[in-house]
Amino acid sequence: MSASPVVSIKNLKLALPSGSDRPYAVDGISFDLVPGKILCVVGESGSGKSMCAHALLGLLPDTIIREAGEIAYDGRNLLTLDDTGWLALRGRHIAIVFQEPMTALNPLMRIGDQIAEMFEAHNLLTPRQRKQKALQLLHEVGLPEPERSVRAYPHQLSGGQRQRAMIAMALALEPTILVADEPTTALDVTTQAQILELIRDLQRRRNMAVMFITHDFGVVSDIADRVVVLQHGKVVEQGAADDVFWRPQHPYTCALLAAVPSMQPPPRAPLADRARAVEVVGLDKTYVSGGGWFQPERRVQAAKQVNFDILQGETVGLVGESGSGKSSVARLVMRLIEPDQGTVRLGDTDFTRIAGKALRRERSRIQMIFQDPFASLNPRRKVGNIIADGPIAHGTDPAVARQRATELLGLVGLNASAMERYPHEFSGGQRQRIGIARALALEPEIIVADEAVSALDVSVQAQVLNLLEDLKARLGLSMLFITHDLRVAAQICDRIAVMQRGAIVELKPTAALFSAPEHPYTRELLAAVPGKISSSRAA
Amino acid sequence: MPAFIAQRLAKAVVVLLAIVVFNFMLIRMAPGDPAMVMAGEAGASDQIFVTQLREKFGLDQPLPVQLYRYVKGIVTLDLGFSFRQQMPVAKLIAERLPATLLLTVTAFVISLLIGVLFGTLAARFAGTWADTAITILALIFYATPLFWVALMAILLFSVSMDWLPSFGYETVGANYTGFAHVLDVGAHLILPATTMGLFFMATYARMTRASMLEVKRHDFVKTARAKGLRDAVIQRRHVLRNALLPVVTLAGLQAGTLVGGAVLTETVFAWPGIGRLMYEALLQRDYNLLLGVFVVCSAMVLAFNLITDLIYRAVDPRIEFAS
Amino acid sequence: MSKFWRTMLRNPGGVIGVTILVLAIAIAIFGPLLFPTSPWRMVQRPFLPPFTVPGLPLGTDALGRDVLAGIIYGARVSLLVGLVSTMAALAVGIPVGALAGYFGGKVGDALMRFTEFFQTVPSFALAIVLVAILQPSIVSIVLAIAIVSWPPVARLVRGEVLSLRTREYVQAAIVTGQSHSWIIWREILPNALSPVIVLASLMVATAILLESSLSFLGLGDPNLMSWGYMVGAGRTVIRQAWWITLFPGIAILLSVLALNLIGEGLNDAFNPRLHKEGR
Amino acid sequence: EEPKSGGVINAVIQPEPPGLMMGLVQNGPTQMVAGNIYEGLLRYSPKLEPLPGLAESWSVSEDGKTYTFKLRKGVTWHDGKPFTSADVVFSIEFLKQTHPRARSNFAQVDKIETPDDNTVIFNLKQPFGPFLGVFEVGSLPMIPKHIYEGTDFKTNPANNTPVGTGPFMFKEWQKGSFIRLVKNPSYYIKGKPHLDEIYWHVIPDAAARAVAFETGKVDVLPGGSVENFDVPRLSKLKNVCVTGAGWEFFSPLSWLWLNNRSGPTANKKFRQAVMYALDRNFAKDVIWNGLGKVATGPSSSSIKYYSSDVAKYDYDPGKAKALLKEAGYNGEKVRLLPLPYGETWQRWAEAVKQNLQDVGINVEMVSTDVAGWNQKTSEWDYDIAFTYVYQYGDPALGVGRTYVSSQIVKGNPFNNVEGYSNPEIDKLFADGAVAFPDSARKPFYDKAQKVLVDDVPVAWLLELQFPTITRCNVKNLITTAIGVNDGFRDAWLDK
Ligand SMILES: Nc1ncnc2c1ncn2[C@@H]1O[C@H](COP(=O)(O)OP(=O)(O)OP(=O)(O)O)[C@@H](O)[C@H]1O
Ligand SMILES: Nc1ncnc2c1ncn2[C@@H]1O[C@H](COP(=O)(O)OP(=O)(O)OP(=O)(O)O)[C@@H](O)[C@H]1O
Ligand SMILES: [Mg+2]
Ligand SMILES: [Mg+2]
Repeated sequence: MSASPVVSIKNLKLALPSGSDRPYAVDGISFDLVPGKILCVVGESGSGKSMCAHALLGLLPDTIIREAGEIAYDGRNLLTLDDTGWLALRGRHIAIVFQEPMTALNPLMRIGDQIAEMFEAHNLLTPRQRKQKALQLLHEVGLPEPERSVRAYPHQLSGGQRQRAMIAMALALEPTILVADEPTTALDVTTQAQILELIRDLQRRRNMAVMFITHDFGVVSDIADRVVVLQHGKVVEQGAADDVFWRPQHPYTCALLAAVPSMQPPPRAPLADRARAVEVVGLDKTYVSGGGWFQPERRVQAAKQVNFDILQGETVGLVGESGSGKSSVARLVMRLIEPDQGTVRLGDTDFTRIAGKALRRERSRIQMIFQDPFASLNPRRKVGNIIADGPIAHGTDPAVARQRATELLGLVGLNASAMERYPHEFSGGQRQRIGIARALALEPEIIVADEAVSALDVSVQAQVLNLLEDLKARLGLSMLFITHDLRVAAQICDRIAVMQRGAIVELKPTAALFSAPEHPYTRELLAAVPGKISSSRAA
Repeated sequence: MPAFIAQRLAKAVVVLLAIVVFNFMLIRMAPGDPAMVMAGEAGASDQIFVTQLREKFGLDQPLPVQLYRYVKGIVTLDLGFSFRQQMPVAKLIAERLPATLLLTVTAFVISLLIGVLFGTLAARFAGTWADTAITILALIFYATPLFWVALMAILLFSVSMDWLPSFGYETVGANYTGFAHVLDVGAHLILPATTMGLFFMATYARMTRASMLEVKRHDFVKTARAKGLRDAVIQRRHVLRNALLPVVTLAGLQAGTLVGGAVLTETVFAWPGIGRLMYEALLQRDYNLLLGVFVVCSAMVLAFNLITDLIYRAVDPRIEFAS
Repeated sequence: MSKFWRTMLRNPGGVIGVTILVLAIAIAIFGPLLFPTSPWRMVQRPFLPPFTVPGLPLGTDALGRDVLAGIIYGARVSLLVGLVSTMAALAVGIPVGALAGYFGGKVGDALMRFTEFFQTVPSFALAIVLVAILQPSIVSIVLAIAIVSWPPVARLVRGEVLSLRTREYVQAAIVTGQSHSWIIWREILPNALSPVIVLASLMVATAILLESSLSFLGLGDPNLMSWGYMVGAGRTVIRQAWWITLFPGIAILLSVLALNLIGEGLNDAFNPRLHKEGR
Repeated sequence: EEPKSGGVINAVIQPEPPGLMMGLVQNGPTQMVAGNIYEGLLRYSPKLEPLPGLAESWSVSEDGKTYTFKLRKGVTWHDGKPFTSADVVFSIEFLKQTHPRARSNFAQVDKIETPDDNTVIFNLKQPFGPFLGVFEVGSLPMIPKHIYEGTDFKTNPANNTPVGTGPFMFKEWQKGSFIRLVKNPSYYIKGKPHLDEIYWHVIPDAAARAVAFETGKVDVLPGGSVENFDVPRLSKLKNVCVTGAGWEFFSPLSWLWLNNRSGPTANKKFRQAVMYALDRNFAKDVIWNGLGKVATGPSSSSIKYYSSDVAKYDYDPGKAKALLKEAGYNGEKVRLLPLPYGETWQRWAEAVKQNLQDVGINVEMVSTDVAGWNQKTSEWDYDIAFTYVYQYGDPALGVGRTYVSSQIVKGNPFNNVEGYSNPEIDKLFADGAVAFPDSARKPFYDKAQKVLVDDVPVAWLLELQFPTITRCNVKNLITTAIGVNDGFRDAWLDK
């Protein structure tokens, strides 16, 4: 604690509007930001992280009441600042990078103009200089072909590139404080690693005070100087990064840390003698879009000669960065889309060559668990129906199906009363359990899980993974497990296939893949996983 | 871009032909025919008279033959001959189209400008009395039958105050030229264009308001605020521009229908436009003329849709890539 | 649903709208019971101003008919035209949109061309032609209004279905082996309906206005007293007798207003986010 | 008063005429505008006595079969060519092809002689009483031979720029807005016309027409331009004059077609009941603002041989009910077809419907537009239908066609649409037309009226009067029996 803080938040209390799930979004929080240091704020979703960030920029929604506390900056209390006061401060002294690179940029404005706006807002430089400066900034954040990127619209850049543009914008006026609100959540690991590197580098060079919000402990362990842990709007623990990591005091912190999956694959029994549950041979899929009478088509090859098999009782992981074709393979296997070529065999049945009634009948053998626990349950159907609908469609007596649904709910750890409730009355983790129950209702032989836990908080994620592991063992299921999180893959998969641009570049038993990656892409992927410290600790 | 336009035009031609055939059949289902109407108007008639007329109009031919002849004409851009007015349909329409275009375009521009302005104000002051006032006013405009508003406007501005002319397109016999003529036509235009625009004005105001409130919640608006931009700039540059996209779509859909919807306004204000022509042609069973107006109106709708799409593409850079 | 009603009731506009509409419907249903004489009966001298003769609070029209009776009977026709034509438009628009959105491809394309066709023909003109051709009667008017107003429904539903079709819960239904019709009916449509309901409330309003415009052009059903008919008929004598148009005009205005307010209320209720988040 | 020269008159024309070539188009608006451009051989006084037009004088032979017309000298067409007897002959040939009324009017003509440029002699096959009544501009407009001879009349380009001999010349027509006529400087009557220009404005909405008059934008509202309800109000304005004159020749008579062929209306008792059920005074006072007269029978009181010695049908619902009972009417549905000519007619239909319902007739109104109305009436697809018909001054021209059985022909809304067939009536009208001299015709028509009123083939309503509303400084506008249709030859503007 050598340097004095630039900003101190003292006993901040922000009340939520009546009718919310809890009275305070932020309940008596205090912490400091110090020049040249990175403060990481962690905590599960809804714990009040973004509220703190928004309070620092005076961007709180007007439904939130500032009940008590103080944000001291440069001798002023930011909480009582008026609008004009904020205008001078925002961007110039305090800048922010938002979580969603997709939506945080105005879709109708060129990147360069949006950066130049930063200077314009504070009446700095001439329009020409602003343009040059924008170009220079894009250079600095390492955007490829900056000359072209300044003129690009947001949609013409990838997520990572957009995020860099956002960072360039935030850094334009060399603010004293940089607030980064989950700036990497939407990015894949390799891009995330680059962005983290960039922020750390800039922060050191400019001696900024950085508040970095994340719920990913891996990220925290890579960059934090200090850590604040939030739960339900309260600080449960704060201190130097090392202290929090190695000597966590609060049980919540301990739970969070424990839930971080390890990079070390647990030992697994070999399954070589089992029969094949699924066999995928030579799958090809190319998306063709556009292509009217006079229009050029756009083609994306999402699956290139994909071959793999899954043995009975085996879990095969499919990893790779965003857009590599993982979901496409899953949907091909499920026959939600038609392959251009290739075959999917379930046992002896050629799943790709049947149609109509036969297809509907065979579908019960392979079921899917979807990524988004919010989007995968029909909000207008009761949970009981959601689970029982499938068996009823396959001719099960409704009463029997409902009886079975109740049992399944018990199996995934939910109460029988859940039958009569609607999905929105459940938490994310609970909903994912409902989704699992639905998949199990048809007593399938194979389950395909596409990012089945990515949308969940780490602690909830751990529970669901355990549940899956347990069910699989008990029911003897085979599983295709799709994820971009190598830690998760390490914990649950018997074998892992690595995908890049539609092709499987490497397919090996988990332990072998982690210890001796062969393909350069696999190595790159492994290297980009954040949080070496925590993983070594957890190991 | 040219490819896109060509593709749209090709589709438009197909739709237009379908409309021609459909309407041709539809209109023939109506009781009576032009010969009957003209016979009725003459105050006396006999069988010879009616037969003569039918022969002259080609109505003695079987329906498929008539249809074939008509479609053949259309393909060669010949809209045929008006039975009643004894003139090429194309000429009749060409005479009246400019007036309708002037009226509808003015009504459209007025309603769009004022509607967006009021919508913006309402969104800006959402929840205040100004917002409530604008919303209520818009609803009243929306809910009042046009022909009633028109009459009220005439009574108020022409009869009571004598500010504006109540009928026609220009002061007949005044023979104004140059700027005086423009002013004269302008004065005649105000009442019909405004009455016609009121409904749409209300629609756009409400749509703009809703759209702006929606856009305001987007993250990039927060980004803009975080830059320290002044509120006025944010509203204009970030919120309004994005909010206008759905308004543009709606307006494009409506601009085309405005032309066909001008019947009432043109009738009440004696505006010499194509809407009235259509209505009269219908009453007189002037088949070719009626079909001609339909074709032209539909072409107009398609043209407006195309223009809207082009504008949309110009305003929204995402489109080009997406399609 | 209770939450939905709570949001709806918290919206003062929505409450006002519902109140007016319920009142109008009550008048339409029960009014004629209280007013057994036909609204066409010439009961007194023509052009009696309102509030001058007891028993005729709203005066008489050009033929000496009771304006109040007209408004009460007119409620039936106007609301009926509005509701039935909207129902009919929904009955066409929803299936077309749902099928186009769900199946996409050639079927969808054909259906959308079909929709586009009806959208390209200028709607008011088409309505006029249809009524003129089928001869004015309540059936032809309702039909014409329905025919010109279904395309927006189809477009809206198609858009909704297109986006819902890729939702995970729909895919979940597919992988559990449900049939197409089941998926469309149970999984997709219920979730696509809220914007449709909002649109429908506005369509009822537009239909009432459309009927009055047709009436004005002399294309109303001559056997049924509607508000549109009254405004149109009174318009020619507005200088002598303002009340003949004013009262039915207000009736139209109020019901359209009510439907709009309800539409807006529904919109907010279906979209509670709008309210909660503030700025 | 000394007429003043100069000035512009703005008049209203409704609906917009389909063309101005009077030989080809016979509808009302065409006549109203083109009556200024074209002329006939004769004009008629309000008492329907012939007056000189293009014919200076005329004489009838003793046997009533030869009519000799002396044409005015020095008359020229608008393009400067002289007007001669050859034009008269040509006009009749022309009109026999295109003008249904001329076709029947001149069917009696055996041959036409033209001994010189200024004399025309008509030789008739037999005496034809009404013959002197068929020479007004609407029935026999003079058409320039030098322009039309040898051409296809219907496609002659001159149809768009009509050429006549009249006091005004066609100048400009902006479709949907106005028609402009200008003074004929070489008109054959010195000092006429007095006006410089006439603008005919096309204003489709009745209320808007009233406003245009009120705000001083137009000076002349010909009959039927505004709704009847507006007439009293407009007539009370300052400097506004109203006249019912100028309809004597047409004498429009309104009635309800009662389908004599089938349904309840086939029963004479039922038809009489209808007559008693109608409150025609109410219609006159409320719907027509007191204008016009309650009709007593098939003839309008202003035309020749009108007789009031007929049965009377006063408003008597009680009698109507009794008659219905006698007729054995048991509530069958009766379709009522209103005339689609605007609000007045719609209101009237509503009132009639109510009248009929009051006596227990189950009426359903069937609405349709002009084309539909024409179709339904001329195809006999109705039970009761409104109409009004011009009588053209003479029962042989305008009355008989409605009742004689030879006129039961489909496809014409102005003949014997009701399907009434009575040999006695056929004979009376046939004899009446050819009896000579005039005094010999009267008994036939007296008798015919009596018989018809007893039989009630149609339910006569009102003798209509369409008031012409002008500003009072428009002088001398209506001087003949066809009123505004005879052109603005004599009109002048007092400044
Ligand atoms: N505009 C708002 N109006 C009312 N409540 C809100 C609003 N925004 C957030 N909240 C509530 O405030 C609480 C804290 O939200 P906050 O966005 O700070 O969480 P977070 O820790 O950033 O979560 P996440 O990781 O999901 O971004 C939550 O309970 C949330 O529901
Ligand atoms: N329906 C589609 N039409 C056209 N292109 C598509 C479609 N679905 C996916 N793609 C493209 O195919 C490629 C592979 O997509 P896919 O969804 O399989 O990737 P993924 O590995 O699951 O990515 P993520 O981790 O982001 O979910 C991407 O480039 C994507 O843009
Ligand atoms: Mg957050
Ligand atoms: Mg995916």
